[in-house]
Amino acid sequence: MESTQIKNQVSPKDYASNQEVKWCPGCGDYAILAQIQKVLCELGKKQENIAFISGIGCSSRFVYYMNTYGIHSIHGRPIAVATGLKIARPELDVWVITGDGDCLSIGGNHFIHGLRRNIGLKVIMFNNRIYALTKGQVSPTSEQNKITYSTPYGSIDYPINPLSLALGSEATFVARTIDRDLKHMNEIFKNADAHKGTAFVEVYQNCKIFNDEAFQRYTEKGQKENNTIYLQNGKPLIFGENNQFGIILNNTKPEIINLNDNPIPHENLWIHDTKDKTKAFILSQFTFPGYENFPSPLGVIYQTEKASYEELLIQKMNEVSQKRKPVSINKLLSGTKTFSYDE
Amino acid sequence: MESTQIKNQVSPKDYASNQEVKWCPGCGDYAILAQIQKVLCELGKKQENIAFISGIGCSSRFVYYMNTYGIHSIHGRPIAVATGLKIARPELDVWVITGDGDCLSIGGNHFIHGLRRNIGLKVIMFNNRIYALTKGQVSPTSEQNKITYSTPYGSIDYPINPLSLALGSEATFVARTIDRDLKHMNEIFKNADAHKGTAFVEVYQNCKIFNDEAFQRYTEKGQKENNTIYLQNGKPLIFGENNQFGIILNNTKPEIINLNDNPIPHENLWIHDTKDKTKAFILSQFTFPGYENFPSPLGVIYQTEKASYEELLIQKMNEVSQKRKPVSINKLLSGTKTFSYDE
Amino acid sequence: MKTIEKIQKKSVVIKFAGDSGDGMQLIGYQFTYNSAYNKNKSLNFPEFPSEIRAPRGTVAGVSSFQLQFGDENVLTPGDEYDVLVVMNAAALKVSLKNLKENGVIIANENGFDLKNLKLAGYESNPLEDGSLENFQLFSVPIEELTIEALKDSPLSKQDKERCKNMFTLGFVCWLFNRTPDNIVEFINSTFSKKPEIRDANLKALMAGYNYGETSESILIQYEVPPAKLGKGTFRGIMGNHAMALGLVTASQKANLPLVYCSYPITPATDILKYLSTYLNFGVKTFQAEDEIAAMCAAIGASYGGALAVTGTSGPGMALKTESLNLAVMLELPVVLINVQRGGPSTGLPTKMEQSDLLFAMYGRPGDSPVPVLAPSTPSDCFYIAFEACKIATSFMTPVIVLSDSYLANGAEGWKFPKLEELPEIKHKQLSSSQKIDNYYSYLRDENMVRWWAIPGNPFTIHRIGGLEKNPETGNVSYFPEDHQRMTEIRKKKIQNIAKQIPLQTTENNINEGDVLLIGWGSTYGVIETVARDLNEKGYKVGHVHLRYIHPFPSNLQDIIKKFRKVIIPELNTGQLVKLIRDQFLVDAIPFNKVQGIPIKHQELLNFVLTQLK
Amino acid sequence: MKTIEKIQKKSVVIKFAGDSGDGMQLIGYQFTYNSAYNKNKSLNFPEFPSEIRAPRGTVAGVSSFQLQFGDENVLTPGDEYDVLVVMNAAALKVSLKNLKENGVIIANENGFDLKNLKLAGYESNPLEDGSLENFQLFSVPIEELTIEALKDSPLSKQDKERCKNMFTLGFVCWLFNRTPDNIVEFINSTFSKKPEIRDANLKALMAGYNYGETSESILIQYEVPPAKLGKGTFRGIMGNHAMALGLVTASQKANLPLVYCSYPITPATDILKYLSTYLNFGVKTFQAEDEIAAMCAAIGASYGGALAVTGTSGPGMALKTESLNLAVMLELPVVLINVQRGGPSTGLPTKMEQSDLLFAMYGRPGDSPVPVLAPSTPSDCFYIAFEACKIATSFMTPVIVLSDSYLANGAEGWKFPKLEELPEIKHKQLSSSQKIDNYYSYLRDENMVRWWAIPGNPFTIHRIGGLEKNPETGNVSYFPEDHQRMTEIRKKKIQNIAKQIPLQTTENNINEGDVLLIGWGSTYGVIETVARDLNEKGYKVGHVHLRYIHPFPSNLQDIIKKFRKVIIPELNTGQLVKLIRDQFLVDAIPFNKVQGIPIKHQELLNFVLTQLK
Ligand SMILES: Cc1ncc(C[n+]2csc(CCOP(=O)(O)OP(=O)(O)O)c2C)c(N)n1
Ligand SMILES: Cc1ncc(C[n+]2csc(CCOP(=O)(O)OP(=O)(O)O)c2C)c(N)n1
Ligand code: SF4
Ligand code: SF4
Ligand SMILES: [Mg+2]
Ligand SMILES: [Mg+2]
Repeated sequence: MESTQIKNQVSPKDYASNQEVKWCPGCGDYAILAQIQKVLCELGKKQENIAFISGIGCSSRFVYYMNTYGIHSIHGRPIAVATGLKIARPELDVWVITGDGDCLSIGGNHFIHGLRRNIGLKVIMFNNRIYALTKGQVSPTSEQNKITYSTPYGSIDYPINPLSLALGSEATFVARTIDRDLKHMNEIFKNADAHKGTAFVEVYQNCKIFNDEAFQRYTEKGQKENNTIYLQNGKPLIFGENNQFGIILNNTKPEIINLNDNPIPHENLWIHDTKDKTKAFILSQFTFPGYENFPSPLGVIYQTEKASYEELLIQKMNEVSQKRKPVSINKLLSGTKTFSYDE
Repeated sequence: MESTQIKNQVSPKDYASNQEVKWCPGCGDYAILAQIQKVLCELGKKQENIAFISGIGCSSRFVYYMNTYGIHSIHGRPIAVATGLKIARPELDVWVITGDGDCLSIGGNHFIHGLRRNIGLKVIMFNNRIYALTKGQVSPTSEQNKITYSTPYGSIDYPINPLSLALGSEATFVARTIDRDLKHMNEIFKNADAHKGTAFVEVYQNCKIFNDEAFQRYTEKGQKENNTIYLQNGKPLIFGENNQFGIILNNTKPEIINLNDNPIPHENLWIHDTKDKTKAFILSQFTFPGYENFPSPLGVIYQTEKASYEELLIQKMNEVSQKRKPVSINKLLSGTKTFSYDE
Repeated sequence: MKTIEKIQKKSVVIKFAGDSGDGMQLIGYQFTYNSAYNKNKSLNFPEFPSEIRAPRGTVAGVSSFQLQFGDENVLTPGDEYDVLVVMNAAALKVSLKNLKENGVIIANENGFDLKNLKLAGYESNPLEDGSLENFQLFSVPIEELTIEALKDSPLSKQDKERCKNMFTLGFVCWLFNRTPDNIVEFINSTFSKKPEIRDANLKALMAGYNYGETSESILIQYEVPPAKLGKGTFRGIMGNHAMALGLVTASQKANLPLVYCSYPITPATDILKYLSTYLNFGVKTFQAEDEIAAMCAAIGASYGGALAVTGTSGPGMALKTESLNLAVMLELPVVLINVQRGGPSTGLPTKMEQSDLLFAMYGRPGDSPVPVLAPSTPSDCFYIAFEACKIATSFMTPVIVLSDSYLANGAEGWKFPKLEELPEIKHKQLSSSQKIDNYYSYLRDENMVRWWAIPGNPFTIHRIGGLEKNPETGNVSYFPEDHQRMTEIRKKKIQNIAKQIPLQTTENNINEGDVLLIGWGSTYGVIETVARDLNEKGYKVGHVHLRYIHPFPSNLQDIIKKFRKVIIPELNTGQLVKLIRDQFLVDAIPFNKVQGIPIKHQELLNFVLTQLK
Repeated sequence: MKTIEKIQKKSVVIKFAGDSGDGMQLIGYQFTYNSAYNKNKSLNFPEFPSEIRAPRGTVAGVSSFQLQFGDENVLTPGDEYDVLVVMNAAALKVSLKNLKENGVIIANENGFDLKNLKLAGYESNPLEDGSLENFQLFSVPIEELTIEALKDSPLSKQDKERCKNMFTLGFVCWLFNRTPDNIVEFINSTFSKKPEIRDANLKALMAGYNYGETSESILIQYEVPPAKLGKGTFRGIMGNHAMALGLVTASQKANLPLVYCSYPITPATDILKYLSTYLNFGVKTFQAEDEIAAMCAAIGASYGGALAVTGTSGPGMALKTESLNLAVMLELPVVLINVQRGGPSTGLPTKMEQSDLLFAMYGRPGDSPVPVLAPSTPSDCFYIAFEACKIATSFMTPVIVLSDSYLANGAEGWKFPKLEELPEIKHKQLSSSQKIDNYYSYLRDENMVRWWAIPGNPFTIHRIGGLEKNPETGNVSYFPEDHQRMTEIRKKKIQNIAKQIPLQTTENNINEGDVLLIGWGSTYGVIETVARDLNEKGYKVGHVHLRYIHPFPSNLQDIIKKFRKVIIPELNTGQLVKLIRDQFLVDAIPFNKVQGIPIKHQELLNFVLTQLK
């Protein structure tokens, strides 16, 4: 058993369980695990007040590696399980660890309803665009025509867009980060932690064995600079190895400008506004059909303030308890109308 | 049994089964049923080539009232059942009849995946914003704070937005109509029929018993004119009892203009473009948080051309069959490597 | 002043039948409570169409409420009725076949106009064509009289007409020589905010009562003796309501907050309805997106330390199959209430059946033992719910409760308990600061039960999951011996429950003899009545009614051995009978019925008699 | 030229063990086919970690492949092995315990360096410390020799090293005096597009073979007689592959397009993999969003007239519970393949178990009878799949097939049939223009089977649904008698299947005596071996192996009656035994094992012997 009594110096290690980590060498999951442990440590969270809930998949093994409370549940259901936990114990930090298949294929219904309820869960989706644990079949995020174990002639499914789907599900926090950028993961996870209500974070994660280099364009020097854009609230949309590209938005149509040829002032560029849902919806479609040559946005794409499910629940319970003068359980059992027999 | 041999004059009646319709007097479902029968008749469809698949709910009883093939399946699964039928028989017209609970609550996962695959189903969702068959509990489309059978102190759930969700699920056809406007239903159902791939139609439907007048603002003379806007591709967004309101879009922010006070030329108004997904996303949010005082859009909100799942499937099968020289089943059974024993 | 013949009866069966819109269920329940109020024991059987509103006046649209009341021997709603009250022609059409010979018909004349007769499929008016001459027909223009009585009321004609059910109820009260006081109270409290409606209903009620007093054509009155139920204070209660109360009470007794996660489905939805009004008892209700989410949320809530419960019916239960298995592996307490209905699939949503027993026992992949309990009467739902919570939290296991739509909607007088009178619930939960030496997730006590360690406690941090584990560490393990041992532990732990539950007794105190009737669930009343009848006739017939089905009470076999024959009546094609035959190798004889309605006293009696030959 | 001792053996058990990355499964299967090629009967048992890549060199990371081959009496992978091949220290650590006394160890010296020894938890090197003196140890620097042999190859050192499994395989071929021709062919075809890799593998293979010829230290060789399998043409086949072939073949025979709807899950996914390569046979495969959608899509496809099949394992099967009940109510043909694994819940995803039988029988709300079949060997998966399609489409019912991970991954030589040799499939589908007088949805033939009327036919337009119906019209009905009759029809229809299936026979032709062993599924081999052993010892022990579990063959009871005792060995805590006890009231004795591994020949033998006392 691992306890956490009087520690003088807490370190990320203290958030790691005694279980041997069993992912493949080179798996992106390692980096995500390390960052989350680091973040919890830096935020000074108490292990006993944290629960990690996962489904089934390589990513979902995550839970066993944390020195916190946790459930390695069943495929597709972690958000539902976590919802029940959060309802019972609103004061806990409840994190959901899930995969692209777990979250978006079999788990899709809980995903959209978790988001619309805005219940205080931190949903971290490891997107490796493949079913890894089952040895490599297409997932809902796999690109069309992908040749896999279950699609020897190429898949005919159109991929789903996790960020668009989240926005369409009334999400209040939508972000993307990537396993290879440690600092960025750190920042995004902290933002997610700070958000009230459901925080959804898509993490591009490389599966070394079944979908290696799926995100190469976003991770390799010489490519990533032109294929990714780091979003910051209030800042203009600029990217490229030497910030030579800017993005403007005329009405609803974004356009990439080469600032070298056409040095327009930054304030005239698209200024990122995390509160603007419509712009967020446009950003969410970058790299997807119609926006193929736009960079992949990393960072907080959308965030808004909205009472969380658990807040409303507690509020409602207090209201009612005040209204209805506390009755005893015995009063409840007898009800309003009783009959007495005397023989 | 009802057959359809040599008819000289086909009428909507010929699309009605011999079953007594058992909805409540005044239920909006009657009008939808009548319109769909009319549409099929007007399109000259053969009853035997049509299948209606429904889930469970008042709305789902629909299937029994059609003189076509059909399955009254289980709660939340009609899209999944219909998908299998369409895969097996791409040439059939397959319609899905579903309710707001059936489609968006228990059926949410099949909804988003049906849309993303763009399989050729016509999904007609009867949205009465309530669970009617079970006598009135909140549905995912019920407004917050609604007092129902299961929420005596008001519901704390935020409603889901069916049109936004559909757009977030990569839908290729998204429309809304309303039970009280027969001509409009007729037009929209015909558009849906003509669309290749999944066509999603939300129908505002009045439940007389458990959620009466939920859509009064959109149906009653003196109210509907200012609370609804009829969309037509290429036409400006204008509404109001005497077309006194127009909508403009500055960047991503729509604004209602009183044309009497401020008669700006129509071409400067927001011109509806069914192909513009971003604008569609804005329209989908009308009447929802942030857009409360915008009218409810009726019509085709978004439509795009994309190969349907069944098209891609057939194409793939033909490709492969051409590539791989037809082998006999016996060849398949023997495989490439056999061993002969002679004693 | 007219002279009235007083008919003495130990019990009476009455049926109210009318259109869905006529408010038959309402007066049925009010008359049920009135019976309790007048010290009569009673049981009822409501029937309504599964369509929300089947077309008015049609046979499909008939809604009815059957009730037997009388002395303490009343245990069923009865087979055939003494009195039939019909509000229209369709109601008569549907209900006449089960009216006793020479029984009384009270018919609303106004419900027999040409339109109604046609809709019901009558060629001629049965009230006039003499076809009812073998019955005592009282044809009363109830609608007319009601509207007449309300002539001064400001209500619309339609609203006045709607009061006809109260007129009917008032008249029936007079017929049984009952004071309608409790009904008056009910009307006052229900319509306190709508004075016109309140007054109209009260007027109609009294008008009906007085009609009995004055009408020259009604010259009989019934006198039914009070039941000897012993001293005490009673209330009227329905099964689903009792179930909800049992859960709240258990939560208070165990001092665990109740979290009820559910998705609406007939006939279980009322449990959600009742519980959602108990927020002030710390009850949290969660209407999930589907039954899978409901069950998973219950598991999450349980992990968090709540008393987690989920309720549903057949199709919903089917969807919980996979997540229930997770609860089995996690060894977390969750109570699953299955209010059974006719199946398979959507089946007969509003009809009664007991066909989910084998599913409860074996309805999961893998070797997955789960306790199964079943209430036998509406009020027993309270005790079974309480017991289920007790077993779940003290043995760290999911528990399945099998109710059914008959119990759910059945009402009876209930000598309700006080919190103090109920047994303690010794659950396994550790306080958030409690320390356990060498704690690990699957550390067990002498009964093989693991601790209920919950988040917030720094000394019991652990992870659990659906994969197999090593019994000594709780860590994931695929080693052959570990799976063998964990499988045996899961099995043994559930078997151990048999040590804690009461020994089985026979309901009628016949502990040996010719035939043993073994039943479970809502068939209690009819089986017990048949047993008593046969005992009176001198047959040695015993009745065992199982409330604990898995595990069986440890002495069940001893009881079975003492009888020559075993007969198992069930509302399915034979499910408990399979368990008994397999476990005890006795040639138990099934008596089955799958019609969505109760077993009739006569049909079971005859069957047992043939077996006694 | 060295002189070699030739050891004659009727059968040999060999185990290949190494790191997940060492390609043990591949050489295992190649050696299996090589055995068939050399006319040996064989059975294998592969074991691999459920993690994709457990850490290299660790015990958790060991992947192994056990194989018994020899004459026609080989029916199991064997208990203890004669020859153990280990690629590293961890492999030895895990596998040594089941090596026969004085058995042969072939160890890759290079897998025993300090790092490996430490990871495996050895203090000292077992290859040197004498701890293996009771065995014949051949310590070979396989890695070194492989790289040496490939010195001229352009491949990277790492890639060369990866060829060490081929070296090993080559050497083993020599050890058993086998020509590696089929392996050469395999390498040629597999790497035809990668010449360097092809050549390296071939070189390594031959190097290993020649090492046997030349090495001075290896002075034994085995000679195993060919099996008498009768004249014919054979192929090697694995269970999941046979299952896929059975489905395609049935679809061709029945002339119905195959639609396979599935969601990936171990160990069923391979069926999807195989079928997805058969597009050119008109096979449509659909990877659904979850198992519920897969089952529902299958129902839709079946309604459209396709041969609809869905495959999964425990947790996925659980999710199909509700939709399976819909298929039961619709009376549509759907074949459900459940490749069982260790449960409950996620359980032991890669381990074998037979614990879903009661779930298959009773795992649905309501009275919901569904036929259940189970293959007994890898190649039998073909015939059971075919049979399931036949029953489903000719009786208009869903059918459950219970395979398991042992059959799924097990391989054997198979005397495959020709399409012409297979029975006709007389399904109930009406052509799109076929007219039936007074057709309605639930019109039935003399066997109570309804017609399979499909969209496109103007003469059979109809709607069906999950609600109960009237047998004469197919329209929704809640009338008591209708539910009773439909329930009985659904039950009787499935019972009628017993008339069409072959009578049960005993595997070993002992039809009366002391003990009858009744088994089902993948335990066939061990039960039959034990029975034959005991028969040789003179005991009258019979072996019934059920391929049709529901309904049972009609003569099963007659067979049971002829034996004094019945023993039922199962890889669960006792499931078939419950069905037998309930149905035949015999005191059948369970023999159970739930360890995720096969029953050992010895353990069952001993158990039966004690029962024979
Ligand atoms: C009900 C159920 N269906 C299927 C499976 C098999 N399964 C386990 S993980 C998985 C998908 C894993 O993909 P993903 O969620 O993307 O996680 P990853 O392994 O890629 O991290 C599947 C299909 C299961 N365990 N349970
Ligand atoms: C698995 C399952 N869960 C729950 C139910 C009960 N049920 C039937 S219809 C329904 C919801 C109906 O609402 P909606 O889909 O909006 O249809 P409506 O009746 O409003 O037209 C529910 C919860 C069911 N039949 N099956
Ligand atoms: S299979 Fe892929 S995702 Fe899974 S552990 Fe290995 S690298 Fe990571
Ligand atoms: S309950 Fe509502 S939705 Fe259902 S039939 Fe009646 S009016 Fe229509
Ligand atoms: Mg993945
Ligand atoms: Mg609805």
